[in-house]
Amino acid sequence: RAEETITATAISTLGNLKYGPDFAHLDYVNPEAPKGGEISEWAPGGFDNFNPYTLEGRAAALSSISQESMLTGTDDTVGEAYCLLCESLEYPASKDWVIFTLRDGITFSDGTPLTTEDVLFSYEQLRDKGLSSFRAVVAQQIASVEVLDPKRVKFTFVPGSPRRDIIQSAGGLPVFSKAEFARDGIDLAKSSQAALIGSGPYMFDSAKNGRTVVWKRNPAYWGAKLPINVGRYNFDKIRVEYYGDYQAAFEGFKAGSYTFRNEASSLAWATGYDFPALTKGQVVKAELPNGNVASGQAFAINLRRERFKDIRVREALGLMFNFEWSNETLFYGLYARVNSIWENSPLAATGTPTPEEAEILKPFAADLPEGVLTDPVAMAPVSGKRQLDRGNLRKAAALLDAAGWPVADDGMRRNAKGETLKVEILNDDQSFDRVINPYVENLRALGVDAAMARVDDAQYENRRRSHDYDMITTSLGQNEIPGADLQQYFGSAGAGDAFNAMGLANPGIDGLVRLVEEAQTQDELTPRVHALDRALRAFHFWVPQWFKASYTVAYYDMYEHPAALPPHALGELDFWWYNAEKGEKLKAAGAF
Amino acid sequence: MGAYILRRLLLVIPTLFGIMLINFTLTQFVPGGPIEQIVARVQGEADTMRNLSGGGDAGTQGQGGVEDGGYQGARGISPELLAQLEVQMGFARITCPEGVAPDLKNPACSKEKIPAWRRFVTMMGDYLTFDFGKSFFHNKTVVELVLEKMPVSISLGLWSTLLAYLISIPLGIRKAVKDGSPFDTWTSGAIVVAYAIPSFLFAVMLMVLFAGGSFWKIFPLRGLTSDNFDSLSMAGKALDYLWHITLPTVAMTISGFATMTLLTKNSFLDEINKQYVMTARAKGLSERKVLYGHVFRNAMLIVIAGFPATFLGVFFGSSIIVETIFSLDGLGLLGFQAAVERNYPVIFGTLYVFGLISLVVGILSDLTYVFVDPRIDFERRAG
Amino acid sequence: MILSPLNARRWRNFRANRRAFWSLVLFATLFVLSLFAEVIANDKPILVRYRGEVFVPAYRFYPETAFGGDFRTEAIYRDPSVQCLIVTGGREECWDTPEETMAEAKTTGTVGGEKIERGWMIWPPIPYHYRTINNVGAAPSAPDAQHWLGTDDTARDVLARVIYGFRTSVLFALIVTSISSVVGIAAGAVQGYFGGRTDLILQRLLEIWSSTPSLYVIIILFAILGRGFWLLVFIVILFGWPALTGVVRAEFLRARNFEYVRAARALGVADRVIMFRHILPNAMVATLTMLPFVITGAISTLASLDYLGYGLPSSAPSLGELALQGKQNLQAPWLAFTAFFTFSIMLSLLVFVFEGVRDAFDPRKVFK
Amino acid sequence: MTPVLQVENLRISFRADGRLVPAVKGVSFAVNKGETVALVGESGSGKSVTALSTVALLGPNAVLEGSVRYAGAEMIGAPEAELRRVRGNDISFIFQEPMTSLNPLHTIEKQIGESLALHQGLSGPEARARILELLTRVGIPEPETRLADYPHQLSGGQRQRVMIAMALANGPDLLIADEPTTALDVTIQAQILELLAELKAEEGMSLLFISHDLGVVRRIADRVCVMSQGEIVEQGPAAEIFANPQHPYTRKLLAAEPTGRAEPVPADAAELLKADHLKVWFPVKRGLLRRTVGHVKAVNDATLSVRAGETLGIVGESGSGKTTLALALMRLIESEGPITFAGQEISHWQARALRPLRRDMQIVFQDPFGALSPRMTVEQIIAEGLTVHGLEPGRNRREMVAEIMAETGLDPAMMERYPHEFSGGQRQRIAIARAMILRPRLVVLDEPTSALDMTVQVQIVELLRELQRRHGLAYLFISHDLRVVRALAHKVLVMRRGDVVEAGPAAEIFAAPKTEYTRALMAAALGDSV
Ligand SMILES: Nc1ncnc2c1ncn2[C@@H]1O[C@H](COP(=O)(O)OP(=O)(O)OP(=O)(O)O)[C@@H](O)[C@H]1O
Ligand SMILES: Nc1ncnc2c1ncn2[C@@H]1O[C@H](COP(=O)(O)OP(=O)(O)OP(=O)(O)O)[C@@H](O)[C@H]1O
Ligand SMILES: [Mg+2]
Ligand SMILES: [Mg+2]
Repeated sequence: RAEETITATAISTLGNLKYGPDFAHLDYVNPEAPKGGEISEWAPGGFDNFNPYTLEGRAAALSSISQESMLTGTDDTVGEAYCLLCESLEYPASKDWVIFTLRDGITFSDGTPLTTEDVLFSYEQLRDKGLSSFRAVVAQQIASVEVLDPKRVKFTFVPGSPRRDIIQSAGGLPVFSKAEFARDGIDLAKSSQAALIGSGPYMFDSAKNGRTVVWKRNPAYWGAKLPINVGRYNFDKIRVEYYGDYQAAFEGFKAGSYTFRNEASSLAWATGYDFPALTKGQVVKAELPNGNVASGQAFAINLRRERFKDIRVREALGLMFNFEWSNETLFYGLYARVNSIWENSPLAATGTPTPEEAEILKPFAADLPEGVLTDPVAMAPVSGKRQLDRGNLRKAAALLDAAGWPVADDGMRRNAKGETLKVEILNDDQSFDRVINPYVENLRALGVDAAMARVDDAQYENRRRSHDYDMITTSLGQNEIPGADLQQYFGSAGAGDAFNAMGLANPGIDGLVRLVEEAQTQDELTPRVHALDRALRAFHFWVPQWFKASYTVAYYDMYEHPAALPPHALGELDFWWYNAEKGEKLKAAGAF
Repeated sequence: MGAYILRRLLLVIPTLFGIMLINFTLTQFVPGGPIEQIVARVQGEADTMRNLSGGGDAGTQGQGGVEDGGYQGARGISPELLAQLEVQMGFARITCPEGVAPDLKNPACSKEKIPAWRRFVTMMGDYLTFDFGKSFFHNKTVVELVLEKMPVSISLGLWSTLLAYLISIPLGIRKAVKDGSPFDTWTSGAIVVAYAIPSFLFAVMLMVLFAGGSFWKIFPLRGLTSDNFDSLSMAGKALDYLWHITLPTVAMTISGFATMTLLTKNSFLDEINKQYVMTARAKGLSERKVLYGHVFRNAMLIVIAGFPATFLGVFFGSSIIVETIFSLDGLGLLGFQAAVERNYPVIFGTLYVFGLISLVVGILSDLTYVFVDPRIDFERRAG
Repeated sequence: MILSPLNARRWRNFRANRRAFWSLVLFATLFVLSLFAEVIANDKPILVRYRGEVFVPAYRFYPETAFGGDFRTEAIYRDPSVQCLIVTGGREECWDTPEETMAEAKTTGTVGGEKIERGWMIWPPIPYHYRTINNVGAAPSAPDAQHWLGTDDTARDVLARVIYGFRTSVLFALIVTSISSVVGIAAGAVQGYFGGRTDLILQRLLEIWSSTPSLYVIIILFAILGRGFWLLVFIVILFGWPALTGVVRAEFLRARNFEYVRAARALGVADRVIMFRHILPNAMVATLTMLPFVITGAISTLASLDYLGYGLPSSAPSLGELALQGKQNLQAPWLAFTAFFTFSIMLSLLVFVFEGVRDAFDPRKVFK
Repeated sequence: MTPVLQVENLRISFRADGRLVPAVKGVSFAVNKGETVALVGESGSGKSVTALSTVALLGPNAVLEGSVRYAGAEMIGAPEAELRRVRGNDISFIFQEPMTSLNPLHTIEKQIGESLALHQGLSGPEARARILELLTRVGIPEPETRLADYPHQLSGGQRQRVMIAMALANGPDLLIADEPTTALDVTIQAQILELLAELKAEEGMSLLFISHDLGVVRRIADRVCVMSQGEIVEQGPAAEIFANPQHPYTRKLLAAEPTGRAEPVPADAAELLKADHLKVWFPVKRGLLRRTVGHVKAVNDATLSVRAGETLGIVGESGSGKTTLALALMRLIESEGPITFAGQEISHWQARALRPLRRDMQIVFQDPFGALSPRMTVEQIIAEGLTVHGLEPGRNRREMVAEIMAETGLDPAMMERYPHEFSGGQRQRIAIARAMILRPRLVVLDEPTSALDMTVQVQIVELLRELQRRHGLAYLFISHDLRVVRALAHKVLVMRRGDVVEAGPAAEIFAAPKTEYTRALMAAALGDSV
């Protein structure tokens, strides 16, 4: 039965495409950006491997920069994929298969042509030898790949597998050079001492002592003129310097050993940036907007424990975490509070439910906490400037009293059986101590028998996987096009999984998740996600933490970027460029 | 003596066996194993060195630095993979019916855990033939890994030990001679203060002051050699090497010589008034000759005989902290990382090799006792 | 206490070394003071007078309700509301407007026109406990009038932490060192003195023991028993005692050949006595020299365990944790400096004390 | 002509416990070129200290006043470099206690060679030849085999001879010899004295000679200074002093001589100690692996027995195995052959089992300095045996210690001192006191009187005799001083190169020695007075 097939140069999950077939360049790039110069960044530790597709060793930074795939995304869209290696793609409405047609003249960096044989070979490699997680995905989705002719390759999908972004998945697989693998005897499952070649804009340049790796622009890059690549990949070289120690890395930056730094530490950002190069104006310090969904970092409360089954207990615990104080005292005011699973995006629910949301919620209301249909969405509590907020303390005390945890004569809260309300916060990260300790103090003031347990990584992992904790820090944030992950994170099916840290298993949530997964357009999706967000937050299973809505970067004043950055990436390696004039001036001034 | 040495050499075998057995047994009880590590890695969460290298921030997960956006696997890990990992790491094996190739996908095959004692026996068997296997997390044999980290450890160990001895012994002797003088007092103060500086703090201070971008940039920040090392002349190479090794060595030595200096001083004080020293003086020997020629050997039994052990200590233990701060890849870091990652082949392999070496060094060290003081023997002495 | 003439002579000799003597006095004073840390640095008053009754919060638990508050949990004395309650004798106004009410009570002696039964509190000189989280703006905050040594990265008072940390560290070190050096010296002495099979076997055991990865043992025990002070003491003793064994063994191997040992044997002196009365005093050089370092070494072990994340809980006051913070907060030098000064003062004092002890036991030492 | 050494009003005191204790209270004397001056006197009177002060060898706790001039140059307060030039080259020393004066970790060759290299620049074969020559001259047999030995492998007399060889190596202008022959048998002693005389004659060497052996002094000294309690009480030409002593102390000294003979042992006295064919061989180890290449047959075949109340004198040339025999009998070194003590065969007893026996068998070591724990006070040292064996629990330890100290001629006030704060003779008496306080049944005395002046010797001999009479003590008395042996011993055992060459009742052996060796020995020792 001949099915109607669709032929296109791009595909989108929710049906909308920002760029038509004839766009000249991406909106956010500077098409006139000059080529040249070098940008350098740092990475922690060291590397001893150039194959990022294996668990062995530590792969050098950007080891996969050379590989391209059929489709590619852009930094100003979500769920949209545009042809890169492919000239066009062809698929039936059912998305049971897809045929990619390769562009002409694609070559690997060694000059050999890239053919469909390579595509097939890459698929086979990933299927048989790739990282387990990759393998799992590939096996669950792709039934077979066949080379139809030197230009066309067909991916057939496993019947019944979710179809929403299956083509993007298949089109996102990297393409290796079959010839190279055969020639150099490369095994994808093993670490490699040489970088894998690819067809991409950058190729391996040099590596030294396990401390420095340099990638250079391929001057003969086949795709330099493609509209999607216009104004991108402007640096001649990308250098990554490795440091064993954070402080050493920072010193390296101050001394000009590398030139671009994405500061991760709020402490350093607030207090460390007063070094000579900066005060002399050689270094630019900037906060650039970050439009990504927040990671949804939070303490998850383990609902598998009997004493946390009462929502009042959970709410009381949440009241005692003083974000305002933490932000001012510990983070120099750099962070914002996470309130929603989809914080920092339009998908976050606000205020009282809209009628549409209420409609979506209604069938599940019986399984959800009271008031989701009517009350404003649950927000993280706000505290005063004092570390221990008396108002919140009073509220929390009332909640616990009501939940059957009155204060005994020793000042600790005990239930009818005389057990104390034990809360152990599991932590493996020394830098989190300063956040958790004050929280523990507050909980103790409430009469809760709180403590922090710091364990080493392996043990942490062990306990996390066996759900042996009361509270744990986890990231619950979701994509802008939420998909299968939701099951893992919030579904009852995922309750045994490590990602569902709180062990949520609620038929109402399951239903909502299914609805979200089934959404076909943005208009469908948004209210459903809002409803889900509302429902989830009503459970108070988390004590949300914080996020940073901007990139805090510092760089030597010779790089430039388009005035408006795309929402989803900083893109310093992608579409920033080098201002040779400024660079020369810095060099003359002896900045590095 | 020959018999004693022979006996000691023979005893190396059961000792080594004991060491391995204890360690192996212990690891059976350590929570979390290499599989958990792999799982954590797959989920992009394991960063064993995070706490050590510092600078992580509660605000954001990860350390910053360049972001590798190119490749992300889906989250989650399949039971099939777990099984496969277990087989790969030697915790389990696949049993299949006759004539079927071992393959987990084949439903006829099943996975069977290998009991701990059996694993231990296999391991010891391999070790007897000096086959130490491969690291779980590297495509390298344990031997290769160790050899790779050797230069750093030897450099740090050698120089800092040497420096410590070269400074402390003469200083200690001088202090003994001038016991109670102002010189004695202020040097005591100085070495004690030097000792009191926590080494990690000192290393960072050195780095910020002498290698960083805010003060004096005199020394390099990282590594053992420059990038252009290979193109340097012989002298250039030596200089370059010394230039790199200076700060780490200083950082490691600073706290090292307090004990040694005071030990030297006190040992000398104990000997310096003995009768034979008077004899030596009566011969008209110079003070130097008296101190170094006569007193030294009598006083320094402990210091001299301790040398091999001290050296080994610095050499194997190195300083994880100094190594991280100066981005040096040494055995200290390897060992710590292996321990934290539960990388058993590396743990046991290094343990075996180092155990062997240190047992032999132990014998040598005992022989130096006899060499230093011929009256010493190790025979049983009925009370 | 009556000293034997010899010990009296040693004591005199020790006193004659003024540096050692004053170091001992200073160290003892600091240590004894730190034993009373609860009344030196605490976020609970030493004495409270409320409605005519006297309370000792530093050492006893009182719920807030005892002072007319509404929580049955322990009163938070730093809280303005609680302070107000105490000062005003439990007036309800304190719940909502503590500052104003207290100001009124203090100036006029009345609240809302009514006379109050005025209470008071006596605070320790440092009104912070080591766990007290303060409100200081950005942490770590620099030294100022409230926090003499500033606050650490969790906004806790550094001085309070140093006082408690000193106590913990010194207690830890003293316990660990006294036990592990006694065991270590005894083992080394037995090995060196008897030699032969005893030596061979003990030494092998020692070799096996000392290559046991303490990190794993720590992890295992922590996982089973939970993190704690006594567990760490136990573990550090467990792995610390061989430190002195080697040198003591060497000294004994040598000294057992000396003529005076033979003389003692001829006298019929028991082995134990020969070892500890005749040889040990002459083999003590290394031990006495190393002891202060073993003591501070124990503290450093604690510190580096903290550094690696296997030490005391991070809320516990420890000098190691402070040093670590110093490293991570180079912009807040008071942390590093405090850690460094505490360490070096403690070590210097100990080194000087033990130098004095060595001298006092040295028969040939001349005292002017 | 200026004297080689001129000592004027020399005062020496020791700082102890903040006080100054005077040891030498203003002595003056001179040694002229080629002259031999003997310093004699009471043990503890300051002879050694005076000698040591000449080239500033006293420890830091000594305070010196007065003047010591060597060849006209002031030595007190002289710069170290100047002293160093003089030491060893111009002024050589033979220390009183050879047992502890050699570096324990250097071989004989190295110790002697060092002086040669330092002052004569000799090294290699030349030096070795010279060393061998020196060792031969001081009477060490087969010196080649001894070069690689360490001091602890030598007998007391051998060590003393090494000291002498060292001192003579550079042909000094002035030799200060502090009791240089105490551990030597008479034959060797004669040989050494001969050697000194030769050197004096050939090279005009001056000699400051400290000795208790007045016979020797009379033979070699030109002039004599008599010291008592830190002062020179009398000095003058030797002949004059000996002929016509002025000072009462001198008279007392000259008159003192151990006299009398041992009282006969009761016939029914039980046998206390017996040894049959006792043998002690020391392995000789060489090379890196310290392989055994041969044996020193220190005691080859010794058979002896002692009854309660009896004294067995053991004599023989230096290095003949006397000390070794004594140690073996006391079960302090391994030996072969049965040893019976008080009827029990103890040669295979464990140390633990022997311990209770120890209170009954005591030993006074040849090297008293080495045998005293350096960090114990004399009180502790002497009282230790009492504590160990739980003796006399009722009595005050300090009193008992004071008593025995007084009996051995020591001032009980010195009880709190450490061993190094005594003179050689005092230490020897401490060792005797330590043994005697236990009132044992058998005491081995290894050269117990070598460092004692005649008056004290007499006192000690009397003490021993008294104890024997009262408590029936048995003694094994090792000495080179045949006069003392004759005064004390019932039986005598003559040793030579590890073998017992002759044994029998003292009177018989002294009267009619059977072997040639014994005869020679007797002649040399008692020559004039027999
Ligand atoms: N280091 C010292 N400290 C204190 N007193 C000492 C010290 N050395 C010696 N004396 C004392 O000085 C006095 C003289 O000692 P010296 O060694 O000169 O005696 P001597 O005449 O050589 O005796 P002997 O014949 O016993 O060797 C003795 O009373 C002794 O106790
Ligand atoms: N530990 C030893 N190792 C090797 N040889 C030794 C050892 N002790 C003693 N000797 C040797 O044994 C021989 C006998 O020594 P011993 O000390 O018994 O002599 P002695 O008769 O006491 O002599 P002296 O009268 O000189 O004290 C000597 O040649 C000596 O060198
Ligand atoms: Mg003398
Ligand atoms: Mg002898």
